[in-house]
Amino acid sequence: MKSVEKKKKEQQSLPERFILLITEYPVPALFIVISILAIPASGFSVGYLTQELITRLVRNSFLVLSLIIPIMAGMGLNFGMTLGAMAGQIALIFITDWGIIGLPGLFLAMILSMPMSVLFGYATGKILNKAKGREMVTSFILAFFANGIYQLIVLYGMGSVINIGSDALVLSRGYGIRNAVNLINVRQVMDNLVPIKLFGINIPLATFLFITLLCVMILWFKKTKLGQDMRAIGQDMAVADAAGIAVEKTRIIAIVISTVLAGIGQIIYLQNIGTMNTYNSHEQIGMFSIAAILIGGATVSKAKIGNVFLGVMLFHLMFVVSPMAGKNLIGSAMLGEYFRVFVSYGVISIALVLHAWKRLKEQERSRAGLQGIATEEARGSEA
Amino acid sequence: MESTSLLEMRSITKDFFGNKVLTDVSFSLEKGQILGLVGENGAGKTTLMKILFGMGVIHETGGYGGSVLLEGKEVSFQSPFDALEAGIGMVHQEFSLIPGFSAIENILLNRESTRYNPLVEVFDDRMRTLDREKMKDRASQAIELLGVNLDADMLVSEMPVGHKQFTEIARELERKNIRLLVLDEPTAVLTESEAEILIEAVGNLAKRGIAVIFISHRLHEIISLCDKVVVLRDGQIVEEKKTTDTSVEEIAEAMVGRSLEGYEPIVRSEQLADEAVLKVEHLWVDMPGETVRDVSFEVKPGEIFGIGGLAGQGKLGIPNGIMGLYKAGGRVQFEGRNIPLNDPSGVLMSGMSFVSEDRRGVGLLLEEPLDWNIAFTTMQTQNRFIKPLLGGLIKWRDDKAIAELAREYIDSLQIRCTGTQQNAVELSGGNQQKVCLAKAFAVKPKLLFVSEPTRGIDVGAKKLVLDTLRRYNRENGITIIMVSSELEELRSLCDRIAIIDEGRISGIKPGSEKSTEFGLLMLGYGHNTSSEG
Amino acid sequence: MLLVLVLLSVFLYNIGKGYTLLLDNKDIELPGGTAKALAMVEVQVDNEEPIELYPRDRDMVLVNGKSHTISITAYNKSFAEIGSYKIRFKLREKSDMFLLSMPALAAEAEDWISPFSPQR
Amino acid sequence: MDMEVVKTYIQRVGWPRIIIGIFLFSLFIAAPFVQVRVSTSISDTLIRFGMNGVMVLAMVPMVQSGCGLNFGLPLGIISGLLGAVLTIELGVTGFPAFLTAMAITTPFALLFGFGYGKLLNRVKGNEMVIATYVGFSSVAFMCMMWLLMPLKSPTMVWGYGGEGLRTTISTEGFYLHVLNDFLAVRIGEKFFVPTGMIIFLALMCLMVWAFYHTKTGTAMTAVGSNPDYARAAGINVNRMRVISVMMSTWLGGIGILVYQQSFGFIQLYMGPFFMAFPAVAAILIGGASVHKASIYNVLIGTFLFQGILTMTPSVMNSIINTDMSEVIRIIVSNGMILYALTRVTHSGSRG
Repeated sequence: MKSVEKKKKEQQSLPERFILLITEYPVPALFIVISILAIPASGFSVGYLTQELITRLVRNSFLVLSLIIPIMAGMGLNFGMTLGAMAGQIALIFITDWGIIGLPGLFLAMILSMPMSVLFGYATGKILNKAKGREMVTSFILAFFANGIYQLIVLYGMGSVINIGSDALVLSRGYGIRNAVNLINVRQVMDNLVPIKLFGINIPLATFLFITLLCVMILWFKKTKLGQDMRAIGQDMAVADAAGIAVEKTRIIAIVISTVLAGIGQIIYLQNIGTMNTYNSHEQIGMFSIAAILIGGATVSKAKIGNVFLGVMLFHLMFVVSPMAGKNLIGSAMLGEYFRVFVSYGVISIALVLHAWKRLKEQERSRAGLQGIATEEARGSEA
Repeated sequence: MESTSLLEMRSITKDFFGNKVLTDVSFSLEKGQILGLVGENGAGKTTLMKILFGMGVIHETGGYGGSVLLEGKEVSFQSPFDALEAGIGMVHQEFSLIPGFSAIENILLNRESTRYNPLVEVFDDRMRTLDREKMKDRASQAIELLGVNLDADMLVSEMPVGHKQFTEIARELERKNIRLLVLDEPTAVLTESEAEILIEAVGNLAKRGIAVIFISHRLHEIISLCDKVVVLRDGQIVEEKKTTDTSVEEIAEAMVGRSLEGYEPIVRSEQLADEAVLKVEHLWVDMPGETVRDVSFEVKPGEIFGIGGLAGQGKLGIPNGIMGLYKAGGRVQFEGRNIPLNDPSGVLMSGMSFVSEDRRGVGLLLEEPLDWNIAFTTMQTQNRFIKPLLGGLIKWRDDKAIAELAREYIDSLQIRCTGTQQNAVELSGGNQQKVCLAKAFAVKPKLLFVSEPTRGIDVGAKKLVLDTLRRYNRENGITIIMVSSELEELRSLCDRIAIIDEGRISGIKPGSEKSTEFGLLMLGYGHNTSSEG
Repeated sequence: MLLVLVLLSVFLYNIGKGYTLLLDNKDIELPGGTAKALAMVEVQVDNEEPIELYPRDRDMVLVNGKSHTISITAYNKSFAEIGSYKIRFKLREKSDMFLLSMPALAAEAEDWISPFSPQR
Repeated sequence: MDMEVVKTYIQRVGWPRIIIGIFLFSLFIAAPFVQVRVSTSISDTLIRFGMNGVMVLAMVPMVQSGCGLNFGLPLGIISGLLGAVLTIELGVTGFPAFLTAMAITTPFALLFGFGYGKLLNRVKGNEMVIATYVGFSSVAFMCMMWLLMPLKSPTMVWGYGGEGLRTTISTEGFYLHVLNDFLAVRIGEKFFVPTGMIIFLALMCLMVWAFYHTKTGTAMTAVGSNPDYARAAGINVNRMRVISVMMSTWLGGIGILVYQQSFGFIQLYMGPFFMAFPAVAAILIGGASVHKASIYNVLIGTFLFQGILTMTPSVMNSIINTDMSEVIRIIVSNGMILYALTRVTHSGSRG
């Protein structure tokens, strides 16, 4: 495919290429249009918006990046990343309780989150292997289920079974973590590590470097044997299996990696915000991240790093702008609020529908490709 | 010295749950030799290869008898991967390639060249990075060895079929220790020109000392390429000769020729009426793997019309197409009226009925009770077994009548089951087939298609099914069109038999015709004689 | 690999652990009699902002890690310097808070530093 | 030998259902010892049973036709909500109000169901995850609609300052308890049987049951059981699927009306958002699978699930004085769904 399209592009004049671009990436195009319309309506200054975007990029990119590898391994959108987020939050609770301050605290939290993420990821992988072909709905429900377990641990386990010293954390009833945890100890420590200001916009360089590091890692990972195996499995599990690639194991690894990254991502996300809603912060993350990467032009079966950043920017641009735009246009901020919720879910729905559609078409094509082959013999009809 | 030959199979026997598929198969293959393995579908070729490769299914069904020797040493592979280790490669009929990968990536799938990097220490060897240059070299070498021109960087999804086939073979050749290569109908999907290139390529391999087992239905390929040919029939070797001292006809004879004992020849008391009840003109059917390209034939009322041919040639496409299960075109006339194609209900309404070859897939509601399975089609298409309520406003299912019907057929077809409420899935193959027949008879068809009626059912059931068909034909005067890969079965039952080859009728002959004739037709040596018999 | 991570986290724990040092300028009973609160004392822990304490003042600083240096300069009522001390010290006991008594320190007493636990 | 019998029985019923059954049973046993009135618990259970029954019933048609679990229930609920608000706008009261609501709901439900069904036909194999998001998006979309709807009735619109409809609207004075109180049985002030509501549920079940004994119903079951068989028998598979989806959607709409008349409030905006999951969980607990469901599953499942939801808070609280019911609900319901999804089904992947 690719090379063919490239050839096409070379022959095309600019406008043609532009149209091709739109037809290739309808979702991002749509969102660019929405933003172009909404920004003036919102009446926000460019400076303000850029600052907002920078902040959102810092907050969310890492989380969204965690989605790429499962997509590569053909496991669709990993709604199970929520489990990683939970691991991250539990880790943060601990370091807050122990009063570990600053960058060491942040990194300690990351390290702490890893074993938990690995565990959760492993479980998720196992379960998804039992539900091949419907990974997404399964991981989606799994996220809800895990949320129950998480509450069980944090709301009932912590302070009673698991020892939590600090009064600031534990509810007055003596066990269970408070709704809001103040992360003052690690608040924006990474963002402010190398603070630089350009035209009155402060750019958290350190965090950006950290994110870049991850991007490099992912790009490099695609070049490894493991990465190659994942791509193979992503395209055709049966063939990969026939070639002796450990399909199930590899799928589990893909999910584990994703979960670990999600955990770290959640920590970065929260250090930027500075407070943690113990029982909500993780819930929305999955949905927002997925919506973002899709808006960035990724599909259920194909995602590039570019999609992540474009997506985060477009999605959050809309997110920031729509309430004000709604207020100024229809005189109702609520409308804007609901609009962005609608868009988040709408875009996911659309992406999923398009994917399913394509899959059906491909099935038909592959059937056509089989023509002339003796399917009986293939089935081993003697048996 | 026998024992020093590269591969030797000594009196291999294998049975699946009692029914023998291989009995005392022995042959040997020297280094650099090409062995042609031929036989009808179901003759045991596939099973033999499965044994050679130690496929799981063989072990699960209780292993095999006899012994496989590789260079004199007995081997028994536990999995295909062991076989690959030992330097045996196989190219299956259906491609196993990753569409989005280049030829290189596919040829080296899971055998990529990699480079060390520190993270290997932290995690494991799968963290090594791919060495693209090295991979390209290795792939190109393999392609060279095969002696075809193939763009190593081209994505499989963009390749013509032939190149996909080459990629598959190159993948096997890339193994350093490759000694024996099994090609299962490699030319089936290729165009003439592609096939020629491939034949030549295989020849080159042999010259380089790689032994080849070449499975094909195209006998002239066998003759021109192979050193010797082994013909399997009903799981036994019926001929093993140098290709130089045999001929297409002889091989064909050996493949299909059978004594007719156990089958009483067909006797017709009264002559069949002449005007056709079913006219099929220029039928094409887009059924995956069974494409029908251009088929025309006529069936007389009360006739049993057979359709035979090798797998994948399109015989199955004909009934499936006419019954509207796959996209079809052309003209089908039944009792002088045109039958709407691609409209199952329309065909059923017009009084035709179908027993599908895909029993579990299409033939049955596995999770539902017998009586449903039998009565459903009739109920839906003919509104029988229905109690109209509120003046016909509600069409209420008449469970009593349905059970009644089921009981009838359970008796008349001797379906072994616990009762009308038993789920179809719990029945044996034979009894499931009887249920399918019952379903078809229940609609009281004027014309009945039966497709592979005896596939995968035991001898007793086979006989019963065939006798039932005959009975219904003789007593109820149902016209039957029977599609089967088993020639003798057709010959024992049918007035006339049409043989399908490459989606076209290569000939129609009376059932009493010599089996060799049919054999030749099947193998595509009869297009010239394709006239009404 | 695992070992490295464990060690790293232990290390991070140590350098990252935060402590509260209470700087206290009250009369304090010492074995060698009472050490009177200093008229005015300027305290600097590590490189934090220097803090001025008057009698009965108490202030606090947050520090990371175990080993620190404290340097104090004591003045008399007429704000004339009467001496300055610089001490490197480690927080040995297991506690989140420590009480540092300036008078004791000025008197060069042993137990000028003691773990402190706020009554809940 | 009889060990085998037990095994096969467990095989058939499935572990989770047994565990949940035992759990609920033990709750009822434990209740009196911790001063929880069994009578109250039972009548509460009955009420919740009646409230949710119809919505659980809304799962059956789609599962039967092979469209998988109806995670798109919110769509049906929305049609119900439309029926409800429009009825109130019309100012109908009492039992007629309920009938009006049903009447208004119907066209919406059929319309939505039709579109929804067409969509699902285009995404065979991925029905469930897409259904989920169709549900979500439609709820989010309606949130905007509720804001913009030009409705006047003072009971619904925010008084001063607010915009659009209220988040919760009381059915007081419209059709509150019209079913519950119909032929209701009261024993003391603690024990109460919502006869009317139970009867209504029974009627609905009867209707569905009857439908599956008609020609069309039979065809639908066949489609779910083996589409290829059905096609070979001349059935228009896609049409059957659409019909089933329309039925499910309609039942969803009626279901929420029943729920409201008992619960006392119409919940707009994000109200319907998660309502699919308890319903799905209930029918699965009832022993349904991703591709087979019966009325029996509905009744058993709803009773078990709602039973647990009513009993856990009261009993658990008094045993270990904390309210873990919410967490238990999440774990039980989603755990159940997860279990069903990870079971291998003969009909391949229906994500």
